[in-house]
Amino acid sequence: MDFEFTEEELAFREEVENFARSEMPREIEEKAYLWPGGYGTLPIFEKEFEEFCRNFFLKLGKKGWLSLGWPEKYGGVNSIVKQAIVDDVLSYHRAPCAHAATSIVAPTLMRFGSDEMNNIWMPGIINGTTSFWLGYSEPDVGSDLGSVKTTAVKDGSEYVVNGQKIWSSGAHVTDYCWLLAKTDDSSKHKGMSLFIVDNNTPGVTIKPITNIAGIDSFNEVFFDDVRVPEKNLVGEKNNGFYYVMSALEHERIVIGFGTFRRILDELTQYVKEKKKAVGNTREYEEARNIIALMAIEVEVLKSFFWRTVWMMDNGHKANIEASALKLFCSELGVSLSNSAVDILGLYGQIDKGTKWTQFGGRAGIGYLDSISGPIGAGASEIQRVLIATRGLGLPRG
Amino acid sequence: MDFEFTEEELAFREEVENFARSEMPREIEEKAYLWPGGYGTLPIFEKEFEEFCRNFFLKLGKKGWLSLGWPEKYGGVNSIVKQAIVDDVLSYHRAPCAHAATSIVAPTLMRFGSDEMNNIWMPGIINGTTSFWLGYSEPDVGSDLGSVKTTAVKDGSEYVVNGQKIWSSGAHVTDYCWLLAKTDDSSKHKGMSLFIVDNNTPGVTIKPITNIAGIDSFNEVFFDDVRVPEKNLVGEKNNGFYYVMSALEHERIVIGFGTFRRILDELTQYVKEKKKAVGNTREYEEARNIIALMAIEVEVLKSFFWRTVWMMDNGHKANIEASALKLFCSELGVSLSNSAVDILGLYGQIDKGTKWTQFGGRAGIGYLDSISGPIGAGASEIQRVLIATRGLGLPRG
Amino acid sequence: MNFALTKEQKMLQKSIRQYIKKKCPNSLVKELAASEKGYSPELWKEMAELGWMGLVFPDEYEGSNFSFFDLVLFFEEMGYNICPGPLFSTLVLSGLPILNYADNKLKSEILPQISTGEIILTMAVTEENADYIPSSIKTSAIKEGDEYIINGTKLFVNDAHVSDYILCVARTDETPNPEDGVTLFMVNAKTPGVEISLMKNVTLEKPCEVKFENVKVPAKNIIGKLNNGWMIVNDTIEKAALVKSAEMIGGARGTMDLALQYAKERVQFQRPIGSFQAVQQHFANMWLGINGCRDLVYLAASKTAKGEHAEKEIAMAKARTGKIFREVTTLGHQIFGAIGYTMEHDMHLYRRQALSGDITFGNTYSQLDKIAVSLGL
Amino acid sequence: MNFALTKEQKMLQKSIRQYIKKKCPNSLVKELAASEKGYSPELWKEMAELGWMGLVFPDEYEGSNFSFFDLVLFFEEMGYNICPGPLFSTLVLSGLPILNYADNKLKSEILPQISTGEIILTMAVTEENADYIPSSIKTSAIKEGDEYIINGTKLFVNDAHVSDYILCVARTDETPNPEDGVTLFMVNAKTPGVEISLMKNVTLEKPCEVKFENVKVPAKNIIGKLNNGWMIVNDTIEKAALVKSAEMIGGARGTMDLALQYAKERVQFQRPIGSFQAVQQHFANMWLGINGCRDLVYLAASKTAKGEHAEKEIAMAKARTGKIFREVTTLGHQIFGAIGYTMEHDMHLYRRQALSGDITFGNTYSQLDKIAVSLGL
Repeated sequence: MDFEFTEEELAFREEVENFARSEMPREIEEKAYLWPGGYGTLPIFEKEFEEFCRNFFLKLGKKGWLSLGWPEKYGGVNSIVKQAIVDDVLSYHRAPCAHAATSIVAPTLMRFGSDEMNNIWMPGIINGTTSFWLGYSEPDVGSDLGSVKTTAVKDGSEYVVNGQKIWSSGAHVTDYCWLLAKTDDSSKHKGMSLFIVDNNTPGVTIKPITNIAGIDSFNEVFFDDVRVPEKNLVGEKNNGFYYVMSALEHERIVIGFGTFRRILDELTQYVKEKKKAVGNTREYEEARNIIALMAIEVEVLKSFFWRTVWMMDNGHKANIEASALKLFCSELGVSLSNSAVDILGLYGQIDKGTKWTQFGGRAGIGYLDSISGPIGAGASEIQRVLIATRGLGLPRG
Repeated sequence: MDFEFTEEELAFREEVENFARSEMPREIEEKAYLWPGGYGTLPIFEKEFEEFCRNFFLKLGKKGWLSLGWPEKYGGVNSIVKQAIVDDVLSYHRAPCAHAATSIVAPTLMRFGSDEMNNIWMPGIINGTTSFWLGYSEPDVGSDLGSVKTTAVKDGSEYVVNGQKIWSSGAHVTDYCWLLAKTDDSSKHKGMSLFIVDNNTPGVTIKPITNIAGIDSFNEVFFDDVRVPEKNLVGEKNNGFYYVMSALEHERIVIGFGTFRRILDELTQYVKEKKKAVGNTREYEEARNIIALMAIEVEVLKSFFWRTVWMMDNGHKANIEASALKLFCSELGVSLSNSAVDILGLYGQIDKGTKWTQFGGRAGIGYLDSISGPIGAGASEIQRVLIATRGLGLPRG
Repeated sequence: MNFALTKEQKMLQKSIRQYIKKKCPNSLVKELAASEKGYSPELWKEMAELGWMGLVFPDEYEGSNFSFFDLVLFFEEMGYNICPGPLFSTLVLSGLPILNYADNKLKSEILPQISTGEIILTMAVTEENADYIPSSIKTSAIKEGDEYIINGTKLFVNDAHVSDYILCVARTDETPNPEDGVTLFMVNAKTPGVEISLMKNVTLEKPCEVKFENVKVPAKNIIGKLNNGWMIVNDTIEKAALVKSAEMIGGARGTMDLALQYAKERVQFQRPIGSFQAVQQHFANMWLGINGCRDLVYLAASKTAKGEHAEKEIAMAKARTGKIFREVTTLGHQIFGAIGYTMEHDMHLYRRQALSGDITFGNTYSQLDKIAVSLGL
Repeated sequence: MNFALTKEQKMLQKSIRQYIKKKCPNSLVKELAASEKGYSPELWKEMAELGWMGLVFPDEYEGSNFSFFDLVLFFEEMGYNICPGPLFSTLVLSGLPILNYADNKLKSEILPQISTGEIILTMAVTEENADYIPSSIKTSAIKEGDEYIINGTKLFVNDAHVSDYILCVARTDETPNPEDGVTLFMVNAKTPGVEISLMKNVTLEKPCEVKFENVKVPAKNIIGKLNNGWMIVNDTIEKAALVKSAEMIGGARGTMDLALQYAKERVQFQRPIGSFQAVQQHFANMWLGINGCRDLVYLAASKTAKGEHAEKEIAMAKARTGKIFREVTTLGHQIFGAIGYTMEHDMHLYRRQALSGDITFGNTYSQLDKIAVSLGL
């Protein structure tokens, strides 16, 4: 067993680190909250950062860093480890490094898309020009994707889409929808298909929703007689639910692992400075314990992360590990925010950008945002059921 | 709202305290582990303490302290508060103060038993001569009492009992079984009846089981053609399950609240002495926090306890509160034992009665015994479901 | 022993609950939280007319003569539906110390104005260290003739920006024991040299920085005695911690009730989500958490109302309630899922209340210290 | 990066697992735990013949030449099925320091005897304070000619009662920094003045009190250098903490597998209990707890095997594993209910292992201190 990066990987890490230092504006690094494990403070979902992110993705595309885990044919070097290094290093700097296009759309297209389709869509994803949002959730569909109601009805060489999506992260700052819609009413899970829909198609209305952290990160999206060309159907008709499930593993390794390291470092730094100012108080002793406990959990996440990455890189099935990674990551985001609030006390309520701001104003916002982790992208309770049933073979309830 | 005892109650507390000091042998007080919230270290279930307990119950009977909560007619003064004072004060001294006869049998008889039956059984319970064990659980019946298999078949003026009970706490040190048996196969919950069965009836075989703490606290009991006189049927035939459920509230307030206070006091004392010997170390600071947290939880238990007692004394339905009390009590027993082990370190493994013994050797035994709390007499998961469904009106799953 | 509330207390609870629900719906809460002022002067007037401003003052100050225990109940219900504003600062942080420690002249002057809703007050304790210990009081007050000159900066002073008076905790003497040189001054907020600015924050509170630059305060504005102010501050902060705990209990109850309604109605996988065991375990934990704190609060309130020392009981109540309210909102959010994560929904109001409640007047860890001390550790 | 074990490592795991399962069934574990000796001399001989006693010794000492990483894997599997005895004391607490720090003469004399299973050893570190810090070492060794005279009392010395040699940590000099005056002696357990008695305990271990009364030890029995022993002790305790963590992971896996089998078979309310959501949440938590610790252990083992400094990694592994193993047994008991609460059942063996594993070589809280130090706090 070997936990070290190869020489080449270390050199690559260094390269990414240098890139981040030169290309990530200090100002944005400070401004973005980016709470670990949360979904509401990601710069890629925020209008304020849209232009910056679009440019940054172009740079990443130019470097070839959006496709590292993929085969050469798709601009990659077949190294999910390298892709994870980019995630780790860039997210430490609160820089964008992945989005739905790279973590969901491309892996699905490469596996299930026709050559014709891939020739159209993959280049833009690889070079960072094309962005997507995920059109899965609906008002009455929470954890139960089987009950999607949006319909896509064939009409000549087009599909006509009607329905409503919600909680659509980044729909307002991206180009295309990766749409899950009902194409066959006679079956539940087997009656759904995936489509690519241009946000600018007539009949698509995108209304941002403000999240708990005060950020418009997600949207309600309405589809009124939206006509989608047949060639935008992904893979086989009625196979959409299966495609969605198959891609989960890929989504779940994009955890922004560096954000966890960053918060731990910053909080440790805060405690050190506080000690310098106030001395060796009981609060300091307590903060010291809290940080040691946090450090262990971040180290655990690190193992879960790299083991899952390594498994995927080496062709092992990792869906239980990916579920565990998602679950652990979400729960850790919550407990880190609790730790931060406990350590900061009254300063924990102060937002960023003031003279009293401590810890980048992240404690209070993290406390608000962190609750999105255990509820988003497969709630914690459901991940636990998955581990117990699929991972440990317990009978379904 | 008033959290204080009346003058009279305070005087009574004092009286019980004095009684405990004079009547509870110091040696037994030290020897009994009696971990709070556990079921396996109660002196009343231990052969070693049988004679002492029988004598002690006689003394309690003489004082009238076994029947305080009951009507005058049954030797009582209608004060569950006073009954709880006895529980609180005596359990602090690790003295017995209640058993199945007082917490289950008598409340059920008084409510559902015939005058004839009560005339036979109540006097012995009131004066402390008669003891019972509960014949509910069976090998394939854990939390699901509805599936009891032991049968009682009418034969002339007798019932013939066949079957097996298990986890029967104290069957080996008591006189009678409070037996739940199937009397009608056509219905599940409505086909069960309660009987009183003398342990000495031919066909009753009691085999002690050694528990995790090394104590024979419970038993397997076999019934082979055991003939029980018809007059020993409690209340109406086929109403047994309902009687069992009705009595739960009474059982659940017998929590030995004083044992929690005692453990907190002893652990606090241990930490003080350790500090005197070793000084103000980081371990001391940590122990200090642990004890403060424990003290809060013991205070919470105190509120749950007295509020439930008060409710019952004042004719309020308290079954949710009683469930909560049981749940909280069990879980607190576990967390107290974890705290004790964390504080004692290497000394936590040492048993009682040696020159290296600390904290009465209770940490290690408590750590073992405490797990019985959340599994016995209605597991924690089930208590939570009860609170959610009966207490908060959530639909059953 | 009596765990029941009196008929009058139940009526008080009911009237507050109904009034706040009607007059301060969550849409208004959000509006007020977003506004600079942070409260509604109309509501303020109405509440004064209802007799709430002088709830615990005697008749002579146009008060309503309720007990401290009733004040605790009052704020519990205020927390259930949430009503932002300087009520806590005025009644608890300022009204109580004036009532209990000021001289008759000051009381006669100030208390009736509180009762009638004419003035708003707050107390300025914390400074850069953001804690409630006497050695952290660096703001100084130096005597010059009949006046004191105050210099220093106070932080986290809720509602100072709308206050007419600020009770300022200042150092009047350098003593070996830092609590022996602290004095409490009532400062008119309009006095030259007082500079107030809002601190940008994420809760529903309005914390302010208050700078004192050569602020002149007449000696008669001392509350209690010279150099004897810390005892008053400590007593007030303890009571505030207790009342805040009650407010948090109310908030936690509000959270649970909100989630409960949803769990009964929301269907997933063809069943109400409240029928899933995992969800039921969450609710039982909420119930247990809340009810486990509630009597801690009532016990401490009952002792305090009788004038008994309740430092340990208050510390226990505050330590556990802050933690539990936060946990209850975490569970509540878990029940609601995405909808509860929006600004439009009401859940975040409780989530914010749990944060501000927990961190003010000493969070869990600082209360543990007090408990340990009371246990002789 | 490579998270896979080698074929040889997998074979090692498999052979240990199969051997222990067959030769040391839980009935024997209980028998051994109840016996005074606490181990089976027959098994001991067999294990020596399998090459396990000298697992990490080179050929010249009749060892099997495995790596430290393999030793960690070895003890993980030993923990899975549990096999009581002085293996840990002999291999880890004694074999390692002798191999790494003793002079060639001592090594040539002792290590082959360990490899062949002829001798049993243990290390005596802790005294009354029951911790692993140099200032707690009060046992003294005073030079007289070519010998040292040892006086003092050691506590919690596992397996001393069956040991041929005891590595005794003694103070040889009073220095400002207490770790500068500590020396490690190899003491023949039969030397006059050595008095050993079992400490009555509730785990499967056999902790002893070892009294040294004017015990004479030749100077050549010093392991390492005079006054330089603490470094060796510290290194050994760190490695022991790591190997113990591995053993605990094995035990936690054993617990989960035991409970898992039961949850699939046991029917309540007409369903296997493993189909209840509340039970499933428990199992997911066990899985997450265990797997979250396992790589911490492997990471620390991998660093240590390479000779790198791994103090922080070891502290993390030990801190978390001790806690998780205890929690996993709590959950395991919750699954089993009453049956798991009996002496007859196997659950309590794991429950006991979790206790002894957690408290030896520094429990969670003492490891946190090391982690904080390594973070610069």
